[in-house]
Formats: sequence, C-alpha cells, structure tokens
Amino acid sequence: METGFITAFWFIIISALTVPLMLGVGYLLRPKGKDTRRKMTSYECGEEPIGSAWIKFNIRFYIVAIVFIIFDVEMAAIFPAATIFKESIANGTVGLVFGEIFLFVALLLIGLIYCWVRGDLEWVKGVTKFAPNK
Amino acid sequence: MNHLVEFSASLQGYLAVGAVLFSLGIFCVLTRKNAIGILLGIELILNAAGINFVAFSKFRTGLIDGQMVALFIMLIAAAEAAVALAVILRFYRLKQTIDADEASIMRN
Amino acid sequence: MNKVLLLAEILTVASAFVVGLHPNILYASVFLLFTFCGVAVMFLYAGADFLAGAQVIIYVGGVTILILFAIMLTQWLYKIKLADIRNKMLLPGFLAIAVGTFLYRALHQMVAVLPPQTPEALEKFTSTPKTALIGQALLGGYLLPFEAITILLLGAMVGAVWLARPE
Amino acid sequence: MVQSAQFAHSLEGWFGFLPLWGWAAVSALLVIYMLALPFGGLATYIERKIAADIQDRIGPNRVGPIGIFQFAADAIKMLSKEDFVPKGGDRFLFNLAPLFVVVGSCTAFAVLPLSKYLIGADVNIGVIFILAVTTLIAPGLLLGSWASENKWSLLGGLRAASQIVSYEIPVALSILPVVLISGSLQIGQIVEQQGWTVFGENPATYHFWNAFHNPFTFFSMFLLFVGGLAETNRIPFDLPEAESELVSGFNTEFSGMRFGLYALGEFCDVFVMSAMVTALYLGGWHIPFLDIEKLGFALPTGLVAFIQFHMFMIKTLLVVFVVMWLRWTLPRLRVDQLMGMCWKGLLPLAFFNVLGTAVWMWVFKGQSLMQLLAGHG
Repeated sequence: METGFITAFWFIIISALTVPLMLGVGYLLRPKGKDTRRKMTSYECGEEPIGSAWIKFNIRFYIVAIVFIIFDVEMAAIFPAATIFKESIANGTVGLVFGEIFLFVALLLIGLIYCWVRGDLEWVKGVTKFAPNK
Repeated sequence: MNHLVEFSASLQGYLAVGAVLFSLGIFCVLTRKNAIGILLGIELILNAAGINFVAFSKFRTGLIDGQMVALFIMLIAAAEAAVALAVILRFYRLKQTIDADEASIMRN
Repeated sequence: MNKVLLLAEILTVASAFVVGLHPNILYASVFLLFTFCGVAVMFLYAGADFLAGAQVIIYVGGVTILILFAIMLTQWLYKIKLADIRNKMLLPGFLAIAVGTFLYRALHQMVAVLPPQTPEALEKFTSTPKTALIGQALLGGYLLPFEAITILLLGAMVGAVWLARPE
Repeated sequence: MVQSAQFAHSLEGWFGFLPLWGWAAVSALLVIYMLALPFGGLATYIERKIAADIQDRIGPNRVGPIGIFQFAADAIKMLSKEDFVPKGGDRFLFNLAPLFVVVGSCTAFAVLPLSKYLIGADVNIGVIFILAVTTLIAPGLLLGSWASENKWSLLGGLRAASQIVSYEIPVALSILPVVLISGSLQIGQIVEQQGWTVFGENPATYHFWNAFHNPFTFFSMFLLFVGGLAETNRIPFDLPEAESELVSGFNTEFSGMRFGLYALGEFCDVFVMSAMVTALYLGGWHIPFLDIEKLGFALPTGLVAFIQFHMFMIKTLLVVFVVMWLRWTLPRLRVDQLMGMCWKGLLPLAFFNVLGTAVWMWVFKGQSLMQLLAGHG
C-alpha cells in the first residue's frame, strides 16, 4: 500500500512538472510578438467584445450542482457498504447490508423523484429571468 | 529540517495544522462581509476538526471511530454547503447582494 | 518519506492563509481547493485512505464546484464587493489567534492524558485498508447515525432545491 | 491467489540497484512519458485517420510514412506558437487551469492495471482514486474558462463543469456493481478475479469478465461507457466545445502549447475512461478463456507482463476506437437532452443495476453466469 501511494505522489509531481516544462520549451521556441491592444482582446469572431464576458448565466447550472453534491456525498458513502457486500454473503449478514444499501438508494431516489416531479431537472421549462440590477 | 519532518508526522504536527486551520477559519468567518466567504471559513473549521479526529484516531486510540466521525463531518459539511449556498442564492435574489451585513430583516 | 507529509502540511497551511486573508473571494476559493487536497494527503498519512478519497471527491469535486458556481453567479459584485472590504481586522485576528492557541493547548493536554500507541501499532494501523472497516462500522455501531444522515441528505436536497428554485 | 505486483516492485525485482522510491519515480516517469503523453499525441493523429477512413478521405499523409509523425509536427507547431493571455483575463488562473487538467488526467494512469506486474500504484482505494483524481478536471475547466474573460469560454466552461459533475454520479454508480461483485476497491484484485481458463481447473475466485457476470453488469458496462463519453466531453456529449455554437468552448482563448496541454489532458482522460471500462468490465489484462499463468508451466514474469500489457492495450484501444468511431456517427445532443439523459435516464438505470446486481449476488451466492453454467463456483 505504501509503495502505491509513493508512486501515486510521483505521478502527481511528474504530471504537475510536465506543464511548466512544456510551457517552458514553448517559451524558448516561440516568437516574442508584440502585445498590441487589439490582439489581446478576447475572441468574439472578429467583433469587438461588448461588455464584460463575466455574464449572468442560467441558474439551472447551479441547481444541478446542488442536486449533484447530495448524490456525490451519497455515492462516496455507499462505497464502504458495497465493499463488504461480498463477504457479508459468506457470513450471513447479507440481509442487513442489502437493506442498508436499498434504504440509502431508495431515500435518495425519493429526493430525485421529488426534483423530477417538481421540474427542477427540466432545463428549459419554468426558467424565469431575474434581473440583478433594477 | 529533520526535526521539522519528525514534527510534521507526529500528533502535535497534526494538531498544529488543525489549530492553524481553525484559527484562520474563525478569522475568515469574522472578517468577511461576503456570505460565500463566510462559508469558506466554515469549511476550513470543519476540515480542522476532521484533521484532529483522524489524528487522534491514529496516534492515540488506534480505533476507526475517529475516522467515522470525520466521515460524518464530511457528509454533513456537504449537505450544509448545499443548503447554505441555496440560502445565499435566495438572499441574493431578494437583496441583489450577498453582503452578510445586509441580512438584517429580522433585526427590527 | 515523511517529507511528502511535511510538504502537504505546508501546502495546507499556506493555502489556508490565502483563504483567510486574500481579499479576492475567487482566489480564496481556489486556494481552499488546495487546502482540501493537502488535508487529503494528511488523511492518507494518518491511515485514513478511504477518507482521503472521499475528501477529494466530496470537497474538491463537490463543494468547490458549487462555491465556484455561486461566486460566478453572483459576480456582479466581483469587482466591487467580492474584493472584501475589511476594516475591522484587529479584533477578529486577535480572537482567532487566542481561540487557536487555546484549542492547541487544550488538545495538547489531551495528548498527555491518552496513552500513546507503540510504533508497531501505528504502522499496523496505517497499513490496514480502511474501506471495509468503515463499511462494517457503518452497518454496526453507526447504523443509526448513517440512516439519520441519509434522511438529512434527503432533507437537504429537497430544501436546497426548494430554496434555489426560480419562482 | 498470486499477489499482484506493482510496477516499482517489478522493476526492483528485475533490475535492483535503486531504492524502491527511486523505482517508483522511474515507473511514474515511464508511464507518463512513455504511455500517457505519447498516447495523447498519437490520438490526435489516429482520430484524424479514423475520421478520414470513415469519410472516405486520405487524412494526414505527408509527415513520415502514412503521416505517422503528424503528431510531432503538431507538437512543434504548438510549441512555436506565440503565447498570449487575454487582456481582461486572470493571468494566474489562466496558467493554473491546464495544470488541473493535466494532473487530473495523467495521475489517473497511476492505478491503471497495465499488467499484473505493471500496476503503477495498486492502492487499496484504486477505484476511488480514479474518481477522486479525475474530479480535478472540472474545476480546471471552469477556472480556465472564467479566466479567459470570453463569453464563449465561460459558457463552455460552465457546460463542461456541470456536465462532468452530473455524469460523475452515473459513472460512480456504474462502478458500484463491480465493487459489489469483487468486494474490493483495489483494481489489481478486481481484474485478477475476472480470469477464466479452459485449460485446467478455474480457481474459485475466477468468474470471467465482469461484463458477463450477470445481465445487470452487462448494462452497467454500457452506462459506464456512456458516462465516460460525457465525462471526457466526447461526441455526442461535446457541448462544452461545440464548434457550431461556442466557437471552441472552454478552450477558445487557449492557444499554442496551452491548448496542446488541454487537448493532451482530454485524450489522456479518454484513455483513462476506456481503460476503466476495460479493467472493470472487460477483464483487463486477461486473455479470454486462457490464463497464461495457469498453463501448467511457468513463463518468466517479464514475458507474462509483456503479453498481459499488450492484451490490456488491445482491449483499451478497441474501446478508444469505438469512442472515435462514435464521433462520426452520432449527432450532438442539446443541453436539456444532455441533462435529462443524465438525471432521468442514466441515474435511475444505474441505481437499478446496483440493486439488481446485489439481488443477483444474494440469490446466486455470488456466482457469475459462467460459474453457474460451468456448474461450479
């Protein structure tokens, strides 16, 4: 186990060093162009950008993220129970483990069904705009 | 240097990191006006608590219970973050700001 | 080998300082991500392998994304207010240092009270895979809290979605 | 059961002379620079070649024989491109974003079971390790797109982040049946149990490929594959970089080698996802119906590792080929279809598969379809 995590750290370190390495090689090779103002504007198909690019976006992204985090937590919490499922078949406690997994999944499915029925998972319908500035 | 490495791997090292995280979390909660900033501070505090539980579980008790508590902290922290950010969003829609000082409807 | 741990702790503390002190909330949340990763490595070294994975999945993959979304959604204030104006730093700073020191000292007393583990026991504890043990604990003594958490999660999801829903 | 050996252990056993952590570093270097990055480079060439074949064109054919060195030419071109950060953008985050993407996708190679003796890091949370590490990609894309200060980028990044996080749930839940079956998160063990040999007696732990363990896992494999497509922003889920709507999506402002790193990270991620399908459901390094370690005579471990590595690569590259093939077959989804498919389609199905697999395990005492057919277990 120890060797595994040491190797994993080396993977992180080497892949993290790859980025500055490649950009550094690029730095040596590439031409040093002048930073004209027009060149440095952000790309909008040749038009001059109007306003800030940090626009208001659809609130659905946010609601999806909220639903996601609950399921994320659920997913992380169900792995330990799933890990002992196989050995619980051998030692006779399988009913308990299965009941646990089933209950956990069922309760979250209720939440999912609630969101589904109330239309929180619809992307287009029911979206009303709210103006941030009057 | 060796001393420092040894300290970092000891219980005291973990406790020190936990304490620093906790202090910074409190500082963050107290000084930020932004509601999301306050949430960041709370996450720091919860992480500090988790570190301490895990450290004691390894260095003192040798039982899994510390890790269980840390796991529960994590699960609750995520649920709390979801609800808190939903509240912040609601507040933002109400007041067009997320300045925590503006949340004073209940005061009067 | 413990140098990695030292590195992780330095990363944790340094990025926690950025989280606490940086005026730009976006940077603070990015550095919070680094803090989470550093804490995950610390968990790993304390023998909490599953917990380290869960830490990254839940915090980096979940909470940070959610916070970033929230910041980007409320970014009208990005240039004006998200650069937090903070004039009262002295008292909170003092308070934070006092509480931190107190906690460290108090826990330090605990360190003396509880008997330390032998190095062999530490080694054994660190090298045991924890996922199955956590699973057994979740189905044993922690069954009731686990079910309570499930209901809490359900409630949190319904409540959060209800709060965030556009009217 | 023979304990699987990690890459560093194998190297130490074969060569010696360096400490174990040194071999760990060497193995990381080898896997990243000999497998991950070359694959990322070659994949661009392969993709164009496959596209050309499907559309009855010739494709890249100028640089080297059948254009095989096209990727080197691309690399030189990208390296010599002028570097630039948009004026209104956030320089720090702009530089940080490729780091997240590259680290997130390359570190996942650590736990890929290239062979029984060549697993970079056979950690006991292997599956969770992959899930955890690849989550770094989503914040990377989001921050990169934000830092570009470009409307296309921001929209692409938001889509990418919400798509990746949404599909992470079905992906994780499609992995869960495998965990139920094998009772372990360690990828080496998961793959080892998927053996089957027609020569001689099967070990009791062998239950053939997980994809054919029971009907539910068969569907689970497809869910994992589809989820993987979405996680790696591949067609039909490539909304974050949809050319016809968003110019180039989240990497609009990334030019030169920065773009190269993004592309590299994406292709590495495709490999990781394909390798996951292979390792978790398609038997990993196992040759179908043949276990080269149970032939009755012992092959040298070097040769075994060699054969197993090629078996693994063949399977993985086949999955990668399907991924590329789909690109020229399926139209792009709309964003509401994308989210609807995840939350209303894949997620309930994944839950169904998990519960179904659990029931199967319970009813048949953990035996697979093959074991039931063969009448032992």
